Amino acid sequence: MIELIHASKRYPNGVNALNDINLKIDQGEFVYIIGPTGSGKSTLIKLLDGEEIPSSGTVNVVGINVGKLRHSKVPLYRRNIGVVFQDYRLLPRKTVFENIAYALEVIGMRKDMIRLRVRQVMNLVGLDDKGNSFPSELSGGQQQRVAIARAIANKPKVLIADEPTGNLDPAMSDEIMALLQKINREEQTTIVMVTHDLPLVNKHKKRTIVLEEGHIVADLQQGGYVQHD
Amino acid sequence: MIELIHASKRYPNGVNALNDINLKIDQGEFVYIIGPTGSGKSTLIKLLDGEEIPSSGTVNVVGINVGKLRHSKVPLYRRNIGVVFQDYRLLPRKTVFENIAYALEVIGMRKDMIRLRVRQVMNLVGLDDKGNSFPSELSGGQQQRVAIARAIANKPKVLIADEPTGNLDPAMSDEIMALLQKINREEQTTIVMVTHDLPLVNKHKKRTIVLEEGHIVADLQQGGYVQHD
Amino acid sequence: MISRFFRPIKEGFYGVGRHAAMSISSASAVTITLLIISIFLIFSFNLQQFTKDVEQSVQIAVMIDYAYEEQSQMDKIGIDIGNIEGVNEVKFSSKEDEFQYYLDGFEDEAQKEVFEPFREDNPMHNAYYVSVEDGSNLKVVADQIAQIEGVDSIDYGGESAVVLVNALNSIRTGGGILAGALSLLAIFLIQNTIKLTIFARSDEIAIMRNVGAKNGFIRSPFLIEGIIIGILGSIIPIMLSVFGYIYLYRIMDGVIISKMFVMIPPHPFVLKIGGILLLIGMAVGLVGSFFSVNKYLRWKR
Amino acid sequence: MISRFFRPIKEGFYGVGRHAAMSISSASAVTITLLIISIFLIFSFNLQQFTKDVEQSVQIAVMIDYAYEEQSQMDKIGIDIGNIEGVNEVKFSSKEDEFQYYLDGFEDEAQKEVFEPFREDNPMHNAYYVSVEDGSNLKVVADQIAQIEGVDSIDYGGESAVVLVNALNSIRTGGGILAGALSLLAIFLIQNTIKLTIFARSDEIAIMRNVGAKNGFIRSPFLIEGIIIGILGSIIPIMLSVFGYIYLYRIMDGVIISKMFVMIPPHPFVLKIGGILLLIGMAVGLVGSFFSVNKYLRWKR
Ligand SMILES: Nc1ncnc2c1ncn2[C@@H]1O[C@H](COP(=O)(O)OP(=O)(O)OP(=O)(O)O)[C@@H](O)[C@H]1O
Ligand SMILES: Nc1ncnc2c1ncn2[C@@H]1O[C@H](COP(=O)(O)OP(=O)(O)OP(=O)(O)O)[C@@H](O)[C@H]1O
Ligand SMILES: [Mg+2]
Ligand SMILES: [Mg+2]
Repeated sequence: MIELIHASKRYPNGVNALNDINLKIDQGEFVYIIGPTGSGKSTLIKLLDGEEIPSSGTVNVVGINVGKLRHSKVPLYRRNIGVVFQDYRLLPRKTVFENIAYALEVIGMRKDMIRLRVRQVMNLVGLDDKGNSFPSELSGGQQQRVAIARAIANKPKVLIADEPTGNLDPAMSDEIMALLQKINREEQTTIVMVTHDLPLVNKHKKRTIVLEEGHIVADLQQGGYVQHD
Repeated sequence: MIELIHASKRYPNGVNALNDINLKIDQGEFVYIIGPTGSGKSTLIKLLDGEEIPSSGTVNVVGINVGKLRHSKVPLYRRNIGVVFQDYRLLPRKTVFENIAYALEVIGMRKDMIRLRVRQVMNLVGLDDKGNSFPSELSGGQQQRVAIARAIANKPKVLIADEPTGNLDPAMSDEIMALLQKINREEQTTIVMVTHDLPLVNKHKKRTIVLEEGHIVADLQQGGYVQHD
Repeated sequence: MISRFFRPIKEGFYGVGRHAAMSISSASAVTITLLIISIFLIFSFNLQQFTKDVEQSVQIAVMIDYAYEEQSQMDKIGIDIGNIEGVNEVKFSSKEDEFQYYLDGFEDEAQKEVFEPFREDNPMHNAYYVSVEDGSNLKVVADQIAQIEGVDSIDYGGESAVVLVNALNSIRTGGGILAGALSLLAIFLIQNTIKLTIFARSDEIAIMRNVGAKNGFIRSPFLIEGIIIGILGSIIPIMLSVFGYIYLYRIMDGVIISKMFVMIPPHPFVLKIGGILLLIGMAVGLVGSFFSVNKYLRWKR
Repeated sequence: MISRFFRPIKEGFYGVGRHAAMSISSASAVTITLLIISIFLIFSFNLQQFTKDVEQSVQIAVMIDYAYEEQSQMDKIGIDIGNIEGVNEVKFSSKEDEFQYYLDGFEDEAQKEVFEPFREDNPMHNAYYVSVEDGSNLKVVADQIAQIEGVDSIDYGGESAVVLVNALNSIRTGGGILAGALSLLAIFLIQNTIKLTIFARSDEIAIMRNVGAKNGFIRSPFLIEGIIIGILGSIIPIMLSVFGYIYLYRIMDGVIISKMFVMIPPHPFVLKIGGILLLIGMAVGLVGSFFSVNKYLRWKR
């Protein structure tokens, strides 16, 4: 499903964010990616999303060589995946409802179906009453949940989430985790989740990949992680 | 030092973010503000910062009635306080160094002093090598640390931090906490910190104010907080 | 299918509304440049009209010698004139017509009576009136006609007519080039403004790509937005041109400086001007948006 | 203290560099509008020059009757003329001067010889040459002069001079108003573009306030940026105006259509035009930035 082969990423300013990453994630897996700040987690996600091109090596997702995609084909590829960005990336001039609906309009879904589905996911993330608010009128945690709702709206094959609970309180984090686990279980969605929340990682044990300075330093199949300081 | 008297905030779209808040924080205190997402924590900070005006009631900080400040006087008031914003608010076209230096230039500090101080705070937050990077070239956690560095650079009397560790890994969070405690201890800086990180709150026990739906539901002088779910 | 068609239109209107400040800025750039273009259009069209009027009014009067009054002789002269290169139209006017025309020139009946007796012993010449294709070779044609056998004399207003026609022609050419160049500049200016408007939203475009929107899907509402801005921006120039021209025409009594320069009547001229302005506004809005969006579509992957 | 002064300048240059795309857009808006203004300026100045030339060249020649050749009589006539409202300058030319001037008109020495004997029995009149303040009341002044006792005859080129002066005057007035209006529009246009540029950075302005920057501190680099953009934008129009005008002057041989319309010589005229364009560019950049920044300074608290 997801496969990185000797993938490295060096930014134009000379930072080696990822070094020779080899990684295979099967369909239906739920994987945490953890690591200290600046260790390359978001860069890994940007490679999977096609936003950045690997400096060397290959990135394959749903059978597509993401790094070699033509610019105009990138959006089509992205319909297979849902991404929760660390900085949310909501359209500032669209309401919450419209933001989520936009991700469904692009795949040409019928209008009434869109309305239904948007209501559904807004309910799932607990934002029923914020449909008409603009992103600037939301709290940090509410914006984050809109980003989650948008990413899962079109039932993508792969869900990639960059710190989806970073701005949520523990109770809400647990709810979101439950939601992601349910999607993973019921829809067989492959989930890759970057997080700093060690209590969460230890509570819901999953395969855990540990990044440090651009290298994979651990790949714990049984999950759980004890901090070594 | 900080005093809210019957302060309420109702946004133009009708959301009552804060209801009748009464709160007194003395000089040199270190206070956590916790509460579920959307409970009004950031709104409280915006009142303290002068970014929003209370719909009713009074907000006093360092002896200034913040809600009544004239628009042109707001920046002068802000030199007394340092704020770490939940969304960082870094100048996108300035490097890390310039972003931090800007907060010192505005108070008319001498150039060589600025250089010295900026190096100092960059070192404190562990960003020595990122001085020439632009914000867009930083990881989430690195941006957050720039925001922290900028807020403490001019040694403000009051430091207000909205989830300063939201995008940091536990090890880095601990470092930042240690830094804030040191500033609090050595410079007698009053610190108000919004956080979701309960392990942190429980580890470094301080006065903790709990917000829920715009009301203060607890004000624990001895600190520590057990989640009631 | 229907929603496919209406979505960009709806989104386009939303876009204009939600970026009101920027839309107003763009639209006012359109307004100003169209005002400038409008002035040039009105000026150019009128100048063109003047030139045509003047060229048509200058004709060569060819008087036929009294010795060549037989029909066949006169016909031959007519044919000869018609064969000269550059001649547009040749009209015959018999000496009787000429006499009548002369008489008609008097307003006073009494004076007409005085000349009436001369009708029998008509002192007028049979004449051809010749108009030329291009006013600037009036003199050349006139000289050739003067050579023809049987031509008594010619009259074409002399040097002054030639000078006037030449002057008008060169003003028209120069003015046309200037108007064209200014219009191009103006169009570039609007495009530039729209680019800035869209620049401020390059983040939005990148986010749209992030959630899987194809380039065409992203572009279409921006194109509609551009057209709407073009239309909004052309309202004031159209109104000002239409009513301004009608007003000008009225206070100037339809002429400029002297009777020689007759202004184009407002109807349907103002509608034509209005239509051109609207078309330019819409086209520039569309094209400007198209290039700008395309530029920022490539900004992020 | 010194850094206080240099900071905005340094920051202004940084700003232009780091927002290169937007700076180029703004500067090209300046370029285009200045080009338009430049054309109008050159046109207006030349027209003004023509009008002045024509007005100066039309003077009223006043011939004094042979019966009024005593100095006191002639002085009185001169004073009378000078007292007429609208008279600018009165120059006396004695009959001897007139005769000499007449003789000088001949190139051929032999012909001069022929007339030499007449010097004794001089057939010329003593004369005054009168120039008027405003060409348009030439006829009024001339009529008044003709009434003065001792004036034999006057000559001022008749109706045609009056018509020409009037036509030039009305073109000049109309052109001036048009040029002024267009310049204002153009300035508004640049201001509008700069507003859009700054709009895209309203976030930045808000953040600056967030960290305690006073409004003046925020504003000053933007003002310098505006001036820099104004200067950058005026480079091309200045070059084009200067070299374009010099070229035009050369190929036109310094005249337009006929010798009557003498173009203003390029030096120092082009420098004046260039200076005006630079000043407009800088001023508009400055003023445009000022208003735009002020607007967005109030955007957030
Ligand atoms: N666009 C960029 N240009 C240059 N360097 C970059 C860019 N983006 C990230 N980096 C650098 O690459 C390294 C890895 O960044 P990345 O964002 O992947 O970290 P991360 O693991 O997501 O950290 P965090 O937990 O703080 O979000 C960092 O040192 C960062 O400064
Ligand atoms: N500008 C605004 N306009 C309208 N409503 C707003 C605005 N900002 C916040 N709100 C609403 O006010 C309530 C409190 O928001 P606030 O940002 O203070 O929450 P918070 O406690 O900081 O949450 P989080 O932990 O998610 O950051 C929320 O319901 C939010 O939707
Ligand atoms: Mg990251
Ligand atoms: Mg908040």
